[in-house]
Amino acid sequence: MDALELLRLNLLSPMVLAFVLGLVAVWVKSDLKLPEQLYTVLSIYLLFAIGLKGGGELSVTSFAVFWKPLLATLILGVSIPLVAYQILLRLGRLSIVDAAAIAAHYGSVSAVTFTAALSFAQAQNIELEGFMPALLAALEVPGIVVALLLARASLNPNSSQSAHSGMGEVWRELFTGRSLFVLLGGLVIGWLSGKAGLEQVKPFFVDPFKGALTLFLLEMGMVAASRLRDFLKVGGFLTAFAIVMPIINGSVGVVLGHFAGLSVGGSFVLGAMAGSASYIAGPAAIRVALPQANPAYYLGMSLGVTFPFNLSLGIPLYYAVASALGARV
Amino acid sequence: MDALELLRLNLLSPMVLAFVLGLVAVWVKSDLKLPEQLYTVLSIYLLFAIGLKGGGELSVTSFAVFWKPLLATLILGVSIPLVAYQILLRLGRLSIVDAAAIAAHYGSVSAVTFTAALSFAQAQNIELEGFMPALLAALEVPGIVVALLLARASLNPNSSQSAHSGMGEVWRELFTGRSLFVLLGGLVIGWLSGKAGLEQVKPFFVDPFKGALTLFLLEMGMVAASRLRDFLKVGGFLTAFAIVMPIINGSVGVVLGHFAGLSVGGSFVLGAMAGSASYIAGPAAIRVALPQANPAYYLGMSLGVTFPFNLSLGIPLYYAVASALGARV
Amino acid sequence: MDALELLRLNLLSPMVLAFVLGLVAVWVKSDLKLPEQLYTVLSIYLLFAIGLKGGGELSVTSFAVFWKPLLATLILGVSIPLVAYQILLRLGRLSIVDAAAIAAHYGSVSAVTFTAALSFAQAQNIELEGFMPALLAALEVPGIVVALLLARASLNPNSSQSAHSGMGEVWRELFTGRSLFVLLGGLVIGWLSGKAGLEQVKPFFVDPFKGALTLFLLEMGMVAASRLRDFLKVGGFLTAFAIVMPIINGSVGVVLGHFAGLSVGGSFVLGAMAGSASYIAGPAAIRVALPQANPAYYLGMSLGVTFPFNLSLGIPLYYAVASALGARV
Amino acid sequence: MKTTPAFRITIIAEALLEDRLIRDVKTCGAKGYTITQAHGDGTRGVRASLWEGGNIKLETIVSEGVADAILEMVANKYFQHFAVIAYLENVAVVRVEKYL
Amino acid sequence: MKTTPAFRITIIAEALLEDRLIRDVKTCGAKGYTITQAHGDGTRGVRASLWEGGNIKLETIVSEGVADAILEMVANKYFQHFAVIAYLENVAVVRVEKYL
Amino acid sequence: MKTTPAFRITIIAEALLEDRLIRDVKTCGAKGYTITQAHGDGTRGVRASLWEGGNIKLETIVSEGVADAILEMVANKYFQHFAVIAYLENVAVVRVEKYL
Ligand SMILES: Nc1ncnc2c1ncn2[C@@H]1O[C@H](COP(=O)(O)O)[C@@H](O)[C@H]1O
Ligand SMILES: Nc1ncnc2c1ncn2[C@@H]1O[C@H](COP(=O)(O)O)[C@@H](O)[C@H]1O
Ligand SMILES: Nc1ncnc2c1ncn2[C@@H]1O[C@H](COP(=O)(O)O)[C@@H](O)[C@H]1O
Ligand code: NA
Ligand code: NA
Ligand code: NA
Repeated sequence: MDALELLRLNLLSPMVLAFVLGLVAVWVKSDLKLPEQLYTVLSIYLLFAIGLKGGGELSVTSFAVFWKPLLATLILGVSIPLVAYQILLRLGRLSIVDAAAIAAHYGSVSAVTFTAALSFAQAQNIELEGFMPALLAALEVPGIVVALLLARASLNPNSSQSAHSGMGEVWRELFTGRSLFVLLGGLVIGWLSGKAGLEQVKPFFVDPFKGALTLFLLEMGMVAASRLRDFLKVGGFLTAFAIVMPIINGSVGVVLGHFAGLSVGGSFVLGAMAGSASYIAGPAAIRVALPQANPAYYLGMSLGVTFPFNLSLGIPLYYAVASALGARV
Repeated sequence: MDALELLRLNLLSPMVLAFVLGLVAVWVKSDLKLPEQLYTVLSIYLLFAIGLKGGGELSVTSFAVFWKPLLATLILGVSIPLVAYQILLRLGRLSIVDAAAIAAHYGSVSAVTFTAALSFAQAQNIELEGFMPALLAALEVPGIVVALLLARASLNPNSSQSAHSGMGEVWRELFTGRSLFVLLGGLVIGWLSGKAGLEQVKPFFVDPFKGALTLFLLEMGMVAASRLRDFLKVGGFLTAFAIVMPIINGSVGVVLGHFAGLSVGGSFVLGAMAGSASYIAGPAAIRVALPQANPAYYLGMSLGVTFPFNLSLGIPLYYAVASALGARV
Repeated sequence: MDALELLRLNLLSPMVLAFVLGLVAVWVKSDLKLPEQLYTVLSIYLLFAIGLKGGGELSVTSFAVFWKPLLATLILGVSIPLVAYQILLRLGRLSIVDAAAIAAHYGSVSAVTFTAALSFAQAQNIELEGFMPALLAALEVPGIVVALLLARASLNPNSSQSAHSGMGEVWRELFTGRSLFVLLGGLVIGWLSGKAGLEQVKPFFVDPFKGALTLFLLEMGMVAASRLRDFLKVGGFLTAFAIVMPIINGSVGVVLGHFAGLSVGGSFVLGAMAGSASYIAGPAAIRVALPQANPAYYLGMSLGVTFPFNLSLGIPLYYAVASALGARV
Repeated sequence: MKTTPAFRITIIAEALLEDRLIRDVKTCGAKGYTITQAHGDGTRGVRASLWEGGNIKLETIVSEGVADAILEMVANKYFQHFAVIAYLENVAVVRVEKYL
Repeated sequence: MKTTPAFRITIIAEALLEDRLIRDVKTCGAKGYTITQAHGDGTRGVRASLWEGGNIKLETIVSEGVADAILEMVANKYFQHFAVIAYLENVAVVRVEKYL
Repeated sequence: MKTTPAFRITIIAEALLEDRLIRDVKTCGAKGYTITQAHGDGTRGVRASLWEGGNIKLETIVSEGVADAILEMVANKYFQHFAVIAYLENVAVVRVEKYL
């Protein structure tokens, strides 16, 4: 199957189309509004379901297979924000806090992009490692912490800006934040109850998963459209960053995954994770730790630009890179 | 299977019984309350699911098969409100605005009645055309527009009444109204992603559909009961209208469907659509365009009388008509 | 399979682990919050689904098989609150209203404990009677009524305390209370529409049931944790009561079930029901009829202690009793 | 625009009491009311509203006499055993005849 | 802390009117608004809010002139055909420049 | 019925701040609070509340001194970086001892 065909298949999947429908709903000013509670419930459902499945797989995975990909993931989590921060500061001439805030988002990961990549793989019958959700959990926090440490190191410790919350509070916030908590909780439950336990809840957490994701993407489309509107006041450099950085990060992710021994499918999904930007854990932590950073930047970029880019073009692209790399070997 | 047996089967389906349970809940003053958000989510889910399935079918339907039923549907959508308006004005002696408001509701269509008809067909193994949801979308708007034009033509353009909103705003309202928007969106997505796309989301949007409908009907029963209470102050003529008009419209719908080349099942469902009265798009548009019309009339009739009538007796009746007609040929 | 293995299997089921995750969420102060509406929707879903399935089974059960277990259930419902009330009054030295309030909760039943027992049975391939949900409905009300009559008999009728609501209002409240209403409604609908009707809604009400229960238990864990915190101020005797009383009631339930002709599985589930304490119908009725009773006692005990005990240790224990008894015969 | 002084009573109570409070407030003479869902904390703490969920905030705009009757009623019937607070504010309404 | 007197207008209306009311209130000069979901009952009763669900309560803090303009607007456009009430209160705000 | 004058502080803020605001308000001396979900718009616009969803409206009835302390605290800690407004009203409470 050539790249264009993959692109077409991706763009015409119900999930991507539902996202577009959400965008359209905002553009034509439809009075369609999904209850906020649905958004919360679907987020938790998706994260918990991802965790459960990944945990079930982890229970049959030996650490010997797992440690190299885990290490690759952690390297991505630490290095991406370092690079992004420098680019934003030097090329983009942003303030320290805005550079750190954005770097945190690109260093962390988007669970929905991850999920969309999984769905893509499944629809194209691409095999991949079952333990990927554990890598998702591992990639969520480091990037945010590194970016915050960068900001902290550069800010005058006596300024009123740094007074807002200690690093301790931030750590607590990150680990008890609902997104990581539910994902980790699902992983542990899946791991403890094993495949037999998972079997019992399959018709709720596994079979309808893609449909629930479709509904969630409809809602995300509506959110992304309004974020994009805020963001469009911002302009050139950051828009370019929000598209080019994911391509770089994603490709590096694919390559690292490949050398860590992941299959073509596994490298592809690691690439999609690396290329994605957080919009759940990221904003929650940054709003607290760096309240002076402008949310229009980090939310507009991660949700308004990078997410739609990854969902539509990024995913087939990362797969193309992964399969090219896989074929070479 | 004779008519009485069909009636019995329909009345004892979980969906109809759930509706009755909702009525009972209000009558015995149970403190059962389903959250409003559930109502919203289920509405959207049902409409989107109907659309998806219909769109999937449309993608394999040629326009040659489709245009005649579509034309029949549009004829129904234009003629029903014309007739209903005259009856309400002359026989019922209603005011212009109330007559137009009610005519709009009967000219439009109830997606839940449509869905209940589909479920009935499925339970009795009645075959029908897969593109019916596209006809549902086509029937939603014309009746409302025709009735509003009637009111506009009759009202003194200088009176304060007509000042409320221009026809342009009404058109926008109708096409971006959530009910049509979600249904059309589902149709387009189903059509673009085709049967393969649909397959991916089947365990969420197709398999649990009837169960979700059952829950929704429980809630509708509770709403209908309170609407009925409002309405009962209104009296004889309108109650008769709310039962007789559906029978006429439904029968005409079956006949038109038959001559447009629909199968027995297809004519039956078109009849159920024609016989139904809107309670989503209709009230939303009328409340805006004709705020001076009394909601107790149009909501009481469509939701308190016609919907329960169709759900219980109308559906088997329309089917009886359709199969009698089919047998004659 | 020996008792310890059963305990292990129960503790490592996704449902029990989800409950624990909910507890942990509160203990680590995670900002995880499930919307209140989800709690309401899941409660209604679970009760209605239990009812539907039970009703379908009842439709193929003859009264000859059913009356003895029903009688055993009613005996449990009447005798448990009588005994509990005396113990609480004499040994516990509680006030009349507090003793009666707690007795009402232990005399009634927890639908979620019932459901967890069913899931346990299903996971261990334990056969049981399909009509158990009807017994669940039968056990809900009597215990509460008996306890209220006890309080009424002992309280000075001229005191301001008894003025709050007549017994008539309490009866109405009990039968129209949402929990019993939905369960009975489901039973009747399942019974009327039979197994064929049930088949239509199976992918919504049957297949995903355990998964929905898992999500619900996550939320219950969070509620139980906060209840437990309130309760811990209360102390020794009541904590002991909240663990010992269920063991006694549960064992008596198993024995009665056995002599009423229930299978090992059926006696086990009846035991779990007898051993459980209400936290839906109970609190709603008591708060109205005995507002002067302290909710920290009855909610803390039933939800903070007895429910977690039953979910983790009680269920395997009652099953061990039931199978020991079954083996002896 | 011409406005008339009136009184707004706010009652915050456990949600379980909703139907009861509506009935009682109407009995005292209120012509209408508005309810929003709320949650909160006070000095009583524990209540039985698990399944009912949180608190409700009932607001009703009334005349002085009705306001007084409602406060009396709430104090007598609810203060002792339930988690309830009530307070009074001055408002200026249009169409005062709707509230009297 | 230094506070400045200002006015709070509250409009309770059928939820269907939300977008329209926001637009109209801004046109009258309001700089911001806050909306909560509500339900309730009054003297009109029936409305068309089945699918829209209940009422909304819109609150906006404004200067005296804007307050008056809003009450006029609501009275003219909405009182006749819709289930709507509106009233006015005195509040004391910090950062008064946000509201003027 | 006997009522006593008291003060009601209302804080409308992005929902993310809920736990923090509760803690801070209690630290200032509030004995209780009530929160409702809200949404709205003002002069700041963008905030980070996607996943948290909308605004909260926190109301607390307090004495004059506590009211002042709360306004000071909100102004110092939140006004600069967050979407927050706060204002003060006079109310008349029953059982004043609950609020002091
Ligand atoms: N000082 C206060 N300010 C605002 N709301 C309060 C206050 N005290 C109590 N409440 C509300 O009233 C409810 C019942 O209060 P209580 O009976 O004190 O527990 C609480 O859950 C709060 O929602
Ligand atoms: N006296 C009142 N006090 C508080 N809210 C009221 C009052 N009257 C009406 N309302 C609210 O305003 C809405 C519309 O009122 P109405 O037009 O009288 O039906 C009602 O649904 C209530 O939410
Ligand atoms: N003039 C106003 N009247 C009522 N609510 C307001 C007003 N201005 C702001 N708000 C509320 O306060 C929140 C934050 O305001 P801001 O910081 O101005 O964006 C908004 O989302 C509104 O809910
Ligand atoms: Na990333
Ligand atoms: Na029609
Ligand atoms: Na019991």
